[in-house]
Amino acid sequence: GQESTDDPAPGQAGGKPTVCLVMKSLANEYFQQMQDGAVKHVQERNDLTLESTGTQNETDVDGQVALVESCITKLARAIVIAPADSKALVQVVAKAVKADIKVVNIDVKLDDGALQQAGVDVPFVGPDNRDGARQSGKVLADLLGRGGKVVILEGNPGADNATQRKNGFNDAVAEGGLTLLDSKTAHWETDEANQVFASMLTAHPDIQGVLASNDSMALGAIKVIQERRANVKVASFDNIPAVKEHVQSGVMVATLDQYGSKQAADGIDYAMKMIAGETVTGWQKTEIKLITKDNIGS
Amino acid sequence: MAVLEVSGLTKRYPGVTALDGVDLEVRPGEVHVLIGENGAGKSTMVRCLSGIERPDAGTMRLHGRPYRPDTAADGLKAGVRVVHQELALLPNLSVAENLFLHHLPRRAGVVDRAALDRSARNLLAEVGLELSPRTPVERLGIAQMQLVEIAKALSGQCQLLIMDEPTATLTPKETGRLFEILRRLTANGVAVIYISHHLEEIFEIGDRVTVLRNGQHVVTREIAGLTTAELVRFMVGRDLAHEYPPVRARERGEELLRVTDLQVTPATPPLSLTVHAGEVVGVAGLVNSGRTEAMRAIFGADRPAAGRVEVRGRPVRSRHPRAAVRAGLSFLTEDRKAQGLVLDLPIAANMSLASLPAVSRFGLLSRSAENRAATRLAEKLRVASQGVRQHVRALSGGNQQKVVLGRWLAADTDLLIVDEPTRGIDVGARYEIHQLLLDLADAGKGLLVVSSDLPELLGICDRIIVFSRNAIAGEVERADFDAERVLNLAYSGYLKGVSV
Amino acid sequence: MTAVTAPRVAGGRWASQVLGEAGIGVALAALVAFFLAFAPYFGTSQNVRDIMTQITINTILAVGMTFVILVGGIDLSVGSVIALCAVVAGTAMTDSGLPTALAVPFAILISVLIGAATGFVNGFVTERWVVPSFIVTLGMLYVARGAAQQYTGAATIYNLPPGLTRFGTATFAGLPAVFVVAMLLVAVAWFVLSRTVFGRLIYATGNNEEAVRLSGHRTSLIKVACFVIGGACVGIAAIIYMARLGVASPILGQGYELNAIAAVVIGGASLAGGRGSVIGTLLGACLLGVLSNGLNLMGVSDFQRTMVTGAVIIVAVVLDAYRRRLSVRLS
Amino acid sequence: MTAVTAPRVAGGRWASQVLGEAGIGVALAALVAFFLAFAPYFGTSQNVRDIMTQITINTILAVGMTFVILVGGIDLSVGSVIALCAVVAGTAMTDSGLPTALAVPFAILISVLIGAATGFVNGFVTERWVVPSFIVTLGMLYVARGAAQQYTGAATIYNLPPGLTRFGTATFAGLPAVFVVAMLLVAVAWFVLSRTVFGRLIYATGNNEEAVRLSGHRTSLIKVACFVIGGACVGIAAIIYMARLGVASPILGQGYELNAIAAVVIGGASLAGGRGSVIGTLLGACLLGVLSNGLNLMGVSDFQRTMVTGAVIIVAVVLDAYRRRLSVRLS
Ligand SMILES: Nc1ncnc2c1ncn2[C@@H]1O[C@H](COP(=O)(O)OP(=O)(O)OP(=O)(O)O)[C@@H](O)[C@H]1O
Ligand SMILES: Nc1ncnc2c1ncn2[C@@H]1O[C@H](COP(=O)(O)OP(=O)(O)OP(=O)(O)O)[C@@H](O)[C@H]1O
Ligand SMILES: [Mg+2]
Ligand SMILES: [Mg+2]
Repeated sequence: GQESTDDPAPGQAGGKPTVCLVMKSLANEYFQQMQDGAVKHVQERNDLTLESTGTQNETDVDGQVALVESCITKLARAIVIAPADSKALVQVVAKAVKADIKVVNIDVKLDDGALQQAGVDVPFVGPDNRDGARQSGKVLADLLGRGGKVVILEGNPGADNATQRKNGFNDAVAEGGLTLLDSKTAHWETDEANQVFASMLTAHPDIQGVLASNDSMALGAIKVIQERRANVKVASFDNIPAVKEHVQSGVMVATLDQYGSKQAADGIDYAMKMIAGETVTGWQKTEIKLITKDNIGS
Repeated sequence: MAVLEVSGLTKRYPGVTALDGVDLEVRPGEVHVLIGENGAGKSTMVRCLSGIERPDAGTMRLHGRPYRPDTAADGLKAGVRVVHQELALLPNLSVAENLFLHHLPRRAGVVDRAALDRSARNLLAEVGLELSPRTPVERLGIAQMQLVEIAKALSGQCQLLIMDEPTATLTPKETGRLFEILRRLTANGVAVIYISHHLEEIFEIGDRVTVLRNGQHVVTREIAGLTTAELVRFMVGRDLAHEYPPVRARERGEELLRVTDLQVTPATPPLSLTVHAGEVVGVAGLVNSGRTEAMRAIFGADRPAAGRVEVRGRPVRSRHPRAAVRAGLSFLTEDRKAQGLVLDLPIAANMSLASLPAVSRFGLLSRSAENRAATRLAEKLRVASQGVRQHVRALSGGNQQKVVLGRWLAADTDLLIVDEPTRGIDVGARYEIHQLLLDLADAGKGLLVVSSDLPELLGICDRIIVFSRNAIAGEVERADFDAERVLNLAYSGYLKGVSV
Repeated sequence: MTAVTAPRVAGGRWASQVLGEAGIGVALAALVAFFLAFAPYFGTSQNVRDIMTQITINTILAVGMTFVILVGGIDLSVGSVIALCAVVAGTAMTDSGLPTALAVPFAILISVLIGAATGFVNGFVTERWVVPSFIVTLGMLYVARGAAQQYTGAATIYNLPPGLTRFGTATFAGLPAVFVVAMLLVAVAWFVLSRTVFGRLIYATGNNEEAVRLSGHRTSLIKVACFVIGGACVGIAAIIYMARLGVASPILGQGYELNAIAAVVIGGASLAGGRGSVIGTLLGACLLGVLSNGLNLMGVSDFQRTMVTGAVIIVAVVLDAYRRRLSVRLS
Repeated sequence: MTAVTAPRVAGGRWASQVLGEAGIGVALAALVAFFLAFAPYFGTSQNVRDIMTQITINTILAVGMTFVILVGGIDLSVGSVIALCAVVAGTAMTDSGLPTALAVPFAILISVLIGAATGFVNGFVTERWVVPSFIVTLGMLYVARGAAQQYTGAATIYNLPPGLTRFGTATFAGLPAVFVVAMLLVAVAWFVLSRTVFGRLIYATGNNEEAVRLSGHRTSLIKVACFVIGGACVGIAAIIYMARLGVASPILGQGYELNAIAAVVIGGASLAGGRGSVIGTLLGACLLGVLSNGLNLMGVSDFQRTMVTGAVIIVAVVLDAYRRRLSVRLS
């Protein structure tokens, strides 16, 4: 999904400005959707050339730095970036800003302190992960009632969205008066979540709910629940197609759609505004939507 | 005062006492010969003296001072230099670096290449190797490697020089050269421990001899006044009537192997030879005369550049050993460790490797059949071991050689190519191996025997093909056997313009 | 026995035998004892079944890896190849339009074939051009991963046939069915390696290839066959993965290669080839599985768990090396 | 003495020499030519500087890895150790309260020491108990990663001294300063390996350890020293990482070990030890860096990029093997 620049005019292909979309691993379904949405949107707009790339895996920080460097070398007019790390990308983003390239941050917010230290200000277009997790968790809390016993499956330790979702779940736990029995990482992975949750359930047979930081991990946990015919409900995050059946069947009481496909498109819109001379700063929140049995359709 | 006094030296390995309270005294300026059957404990003694192995009991004194080396470094520091039975060279490194590995000439940690080359050239000249010091060792033939090994031991100061079968792969010329060097060293007071299975060498170079049997000290004697027969009796505990088995007249049968215009490389001359059923054909030549390369090419171990190999009139088309084996060829390699043995498998598995169909059915191995076959062979070859499931790694050098030979006996092919078959084998066992080869010939098999031991070839062959400078310089029939004649042919290729 | 030299038979032969065969078993036993004492619920039958299920995939991969390592090779591509097998076979199951009874066997066949094919490529390139398998399979790691992603466009495949996923949770004589499959594979591999001519040639080739070649065997063929076997095992593991988790995604399997290799090496195999056993591999996989499960149960924090895992791996091989030398001395 | 041993006179020695030394250079040149033709901006000076910066870390790691691999070892822990070095040194810089002029050298020292210490542990355990370095360093991979995470509680350290990050973007004679550091390291390593006695002993030990021991050297010491050097290089790379990216995070460096090993092996080293050169390693690192950069510039899709990377790695070693045999035949 990229149009290459045949025209060597710097940053302008056929008179259209070149915008780089730099993603995390496209092997992740979520980012794939994001990219597809962006490509479609750009076709509709038809006033820019999009070059989109992603890293080999989600933690490939310096791979992503190299991608941004290539964008700078290619003299792109703007860069829309979903950073693999909220701090490690700041230095190269600052380099881009200083090269007079407009930068829009999507998906995970670059760290404010780090941005400040680097002396740059980059607008953020993205969802409120914490609030989303809180909403998802609240559905579970309402269902279980006060004192309901739950566990959290966390994403990669240190990853920003993982931290925020965990915080959001914790908010829901506190607000709903739930009892948190355990909270562990399964590194976003189905297989690991399956193993980790199996042990959790062995150690705490009275678990009533799981707060999973993404759907892949939720799938691993649901397997255990089905296998042991346990009465455990899951609240999750991402809304990938694979969880639909589980939402319908009622095992998964909630997941959260953050409209990834729209996020990059929005980011591109802002980037174009900035190219046109507008000043954009701060957090432009994007839409999130709680998905439950009631609104998932069939 | 003795250079070395050893008393009560004992070394046990799992299941075996390799040295059992052995005493040894070596005087300055003498060549002290150590002999014994395969597995008698000679190399174990060497390993203890050089610091590679720690003895379980006993004491060693060097120049009257207690000597307890923990590592090879300690041995070297004490002035003990060793040529081990197995080559210990670094194939990727140059000859010069190998020679001086123990102490590379350096200036501030940096290798002084000029000095290295200079010293290396001197050493090489001393042992008669005409090689560039920068040649990587992996390019050398096994005999050249052996000479490098010897040269290595001669570099630097030494009080006690130990040589464990240094001449096993050498021809008389190099051996003679080595003896000159040894005489020069002993004249300067250096003591030498010399191990060999070649009894004639012992009489030529040795002053005193110590005989080991089953890890025990049998006798120590002045060599002057000893006879070969006495020596053999000390070694094997019985009399050996003859050095070589009697040669019976045999019918020369059908032609088994015909090699026509075989070129090992595009640059080497074409070779042609034939071997008939019931015939023992020797292959003589000087070190690096190209015998091993020719045999490898015949067997398909290396791809020949040109030429035809026919077995029983049918061409062997493929250039893989598999085709050769299927056509009925066997090949005993000269380098048992690199090309022969599977060190971490038992004796039985090594012996069955070329005859697996015989000990299996539908691809399933029958261990009992394998063990039976191996036991039979091991008895025939008198392999000293703790049984056929013992790993080959723990065997003595000579016994390892017997195991590889056993593999090809088990394969029972029509034609055997054996390259240095008795390398490192004791006199008693050598007689048996010769007998075995002749028995095979009696049974109608053809044999191609490569050996650097000319008396051996003269003793058992019907015909000797002589290699010189990668070409066949001539053939000698049994009726015309004469050492001088063979040697003249062997030198012919190197003496340009001189008529033979 | 060919007693030319009377061998002095030493005692302790039996002790050495037991210790030698047990291999890493001692470390495993110690670990189990520790967790029985300190990890709650560790010994419950539910948890034992969990462990069995959890080690299944790594065991299957490690069995295949044993063949590769025995001939002196290594296969870094298994983590990617399992993803490739899974997405292709998963798509075949969900999209082929065949009835489940046909679609599943068909998918299994495809998975095993793809695994075997990548194994063949790995082995062939390694042998034909005499390059290190480390680097060839590293290349394959990337190729297979990219191919898996390209094939599904990063999408996770779900709604797999219920027949398959039921098998993933089924039990057989009280044991998880997938575990039984792994044990069958272990048994077959053990038989092949220790009782057949092919197995003998594998050990011999890993030990001294030149000697085997000169004995008239096609060592290249043997080595390529081992890579193919390794690949086929990956194909089987891919099916088990889907049966167990009900999904297949192109990012699955990252790092599986290191786990499989670790199991083989902890099980006593030599990376230089020629030494190792499938029983050792099984014990190695058990050790890793028990460790991870026990630490999870003890509620050790993620970071500490990572550290402890590393430390136990090191201590286990050190203990094993110690024990091995001890058993040699005893014999 | 007459030539009883007839040495082969070799023709074409020179040609073989050149081809042999060039090593993977031919494949690299082909790749560069390809990208010059098809990847826009590839040849711009900006991009050349980009490439230099991008290969710096892998080059430094690979130089250290060359030492380890030359003695027949392998170090899988570099990816984790670089993280450990970075977070500890990063913390030292930000929290030590020392003025920048002191804090930075102090942190460099700490980083190198930690790297060297883990290298020592790797080497020591490997040698002392005669266990495969593969498994020891795999254990260290986990231990160091866990320790790094534990140390910062998974937090990323960022406000590093501006002096350091300025160095990360500084140029020296038109070249990125960090790249100059890497080249200096390459030069030193080249000198040590090819000119010093220690270097000869490294090659010799990798070649035939037993023979070197018989020559009276303590091969264990040599091998441990190589692990320590490898570790120290990781410590240096950690500093470069921080200078370049301005952060230190406990999850950085995942998979770096495979890249470093790949560079060394593509550069012609043998994993069995005894063969390889630091120039080859540099070329290997360049090949990987150029490949990744060129594909980025060409805008190849990620999945295809992954596949192409794998394919090029394989093709490069196959070409190299081909060429090497050609050069042997010429000689
Ligand atoms: N590492 C070992 N482990 C077990 N047994 C060993 C080991 N090395 C040698 N032996 C045994 O010790 C005995 C003596 O072996 P040694 O190598 O000293 O014999 P040798 O006299 O040198 O024989 P040869 O003439 O064949 O070289 C043999 O029985 C051999 O099997
Ligand atoms: N691997 C090799 N590379 C290059 N040259 C070699 C190699 N091996 C042997 N040669 C050379 O080939 C020639 C013939 O060696 P070959 O081993 O066939 O001799 P040989 O008559 O069997 O002698 P011996 O076995 O006693 O060394 C020698 O000049 C030797 O240096
Ligand atoms: Mg011996
Ligand atoms: Mg020869």
